[in-house]
Amino acid sequence: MAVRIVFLGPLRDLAGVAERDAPAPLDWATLLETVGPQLAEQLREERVHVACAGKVLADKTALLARDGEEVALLPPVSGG
Amino acid sequence: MAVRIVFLGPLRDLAGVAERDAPAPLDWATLLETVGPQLAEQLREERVHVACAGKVLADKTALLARDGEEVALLPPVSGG
Amino acid sequence: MARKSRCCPRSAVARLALSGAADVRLLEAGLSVGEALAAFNAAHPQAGGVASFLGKVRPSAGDSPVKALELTHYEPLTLPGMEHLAEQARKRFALDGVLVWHRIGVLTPGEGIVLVAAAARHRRGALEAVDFLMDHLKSAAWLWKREKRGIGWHWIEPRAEDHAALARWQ
Amino acid sequence: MARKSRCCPRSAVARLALSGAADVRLLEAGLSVGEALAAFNAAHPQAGGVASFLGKVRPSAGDSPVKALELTHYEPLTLPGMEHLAEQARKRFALDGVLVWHRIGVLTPGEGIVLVAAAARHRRGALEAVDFLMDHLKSAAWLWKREKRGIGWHWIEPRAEDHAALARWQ
Repeated sequence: MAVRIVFLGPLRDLAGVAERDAPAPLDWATLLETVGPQLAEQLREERVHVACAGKVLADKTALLARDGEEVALLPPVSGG
Repeated sequence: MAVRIVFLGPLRDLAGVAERDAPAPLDWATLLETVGPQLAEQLREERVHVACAGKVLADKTALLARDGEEVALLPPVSGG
Repeated sequence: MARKSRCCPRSAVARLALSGAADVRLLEAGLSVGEALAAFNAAHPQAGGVASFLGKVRPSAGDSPVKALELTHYEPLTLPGMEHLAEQARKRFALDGVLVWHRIGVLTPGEGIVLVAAAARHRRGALEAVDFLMDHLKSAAWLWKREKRGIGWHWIEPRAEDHAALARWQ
Repeated sequence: MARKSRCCPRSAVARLALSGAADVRLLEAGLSVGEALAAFNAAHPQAGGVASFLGKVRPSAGDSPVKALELTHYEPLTLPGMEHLAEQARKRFALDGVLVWHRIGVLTPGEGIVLVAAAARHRRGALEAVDFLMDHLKSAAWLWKREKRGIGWHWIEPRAEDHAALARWQ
């Protein structure tokens, strides 16, 4: 098994895919490396959040996704 | 013909009728006399308005209703 | 001239073709909020937002159950006053459309008393217009309300907070 | 796991039995404001007032005609977040009931995007709850919106004034 990375909103356009898999475990440094420099730059921005296993991380740099977990990359929202 | 006096809201209860006629012309002093002391006391209160011929009077003491006109006695409102 | 014949309210149910930018009605019979808002919404397809408020007869006032509510109006003033109010709201909040419907007569708990709706480009304007309309209908429209509870009918007067709410707009 | 299968929105039209004090839905198909508000109103007969707001796809953004709007969500977060928001509003404004429906997928101009409604004892609470809910849905719910206009799709981000509106409640 692996970790699934899900790209939301404009990050999906940048990634060119809705989701992709990466080897587990996945930490912050490996995530940045995995998604490439352009997305990594976005992820470092304060207004971009990261969720792991259905929970938004208070500190995204503390990410540690295990086998079978899903990591979602969440750019600024706009509903309503 | 005459002037019709229309009682609204709680003033209708006080008057005991919805409307009554009075001889024309009808001025403020005659109105107070016509409606009796209890209603006159109410009419003198600032929050009670008087309309003549479909217009609310800015100064009710300047009332001068002519033949065929309707005078409405308007207590504080409560809609909504 | 009988009081009744001077009143020309239209039924909320029978006519759902809304009239132009401001649809203002005094209704003697039921006020169907679903149909009214569906029609209002359809009449203003270009608006970004539609806000509404429906005021209903509450089942109790304090500890006393309310058996009925009666609303009296004065034909020469009430509807013209409401039309003027709707026009003020339309201009002040740059509305695409406004709806102001008020029941008159005897109502029972759960029935709608008043429905206002505002269609605007942005939500702030629509919500503020509804607030403005309700504050004015509550204490500045020519309507008199009494409740039947306990041993009889009781006239309702605006509370101090209603007057304060109205003063916000001046 | 396909994205689609994780999503379990219910149709607005098919189920008009509303669920308890808070009815929160993500909808893939049309949002019928008339039916929704009629059902919501009927579900809360004891409330003195029902306020609502319907946000719709505008036909243009600035000078450009809008051809379509797309809303993306993230199943594990979006509906739970909206449910939490509805619960916050219910407690904060002492609501008898609250309705929060949001469309997802592709919408065309004139279609409803979001419908919120609040039933409360007094009108102030109901109107404020609607304001609160809209401010939060606009810039604090897990939804992403893009518009098709001119030569392609454009992502929408909350404006500074949306963030300012949200800050009012903190």
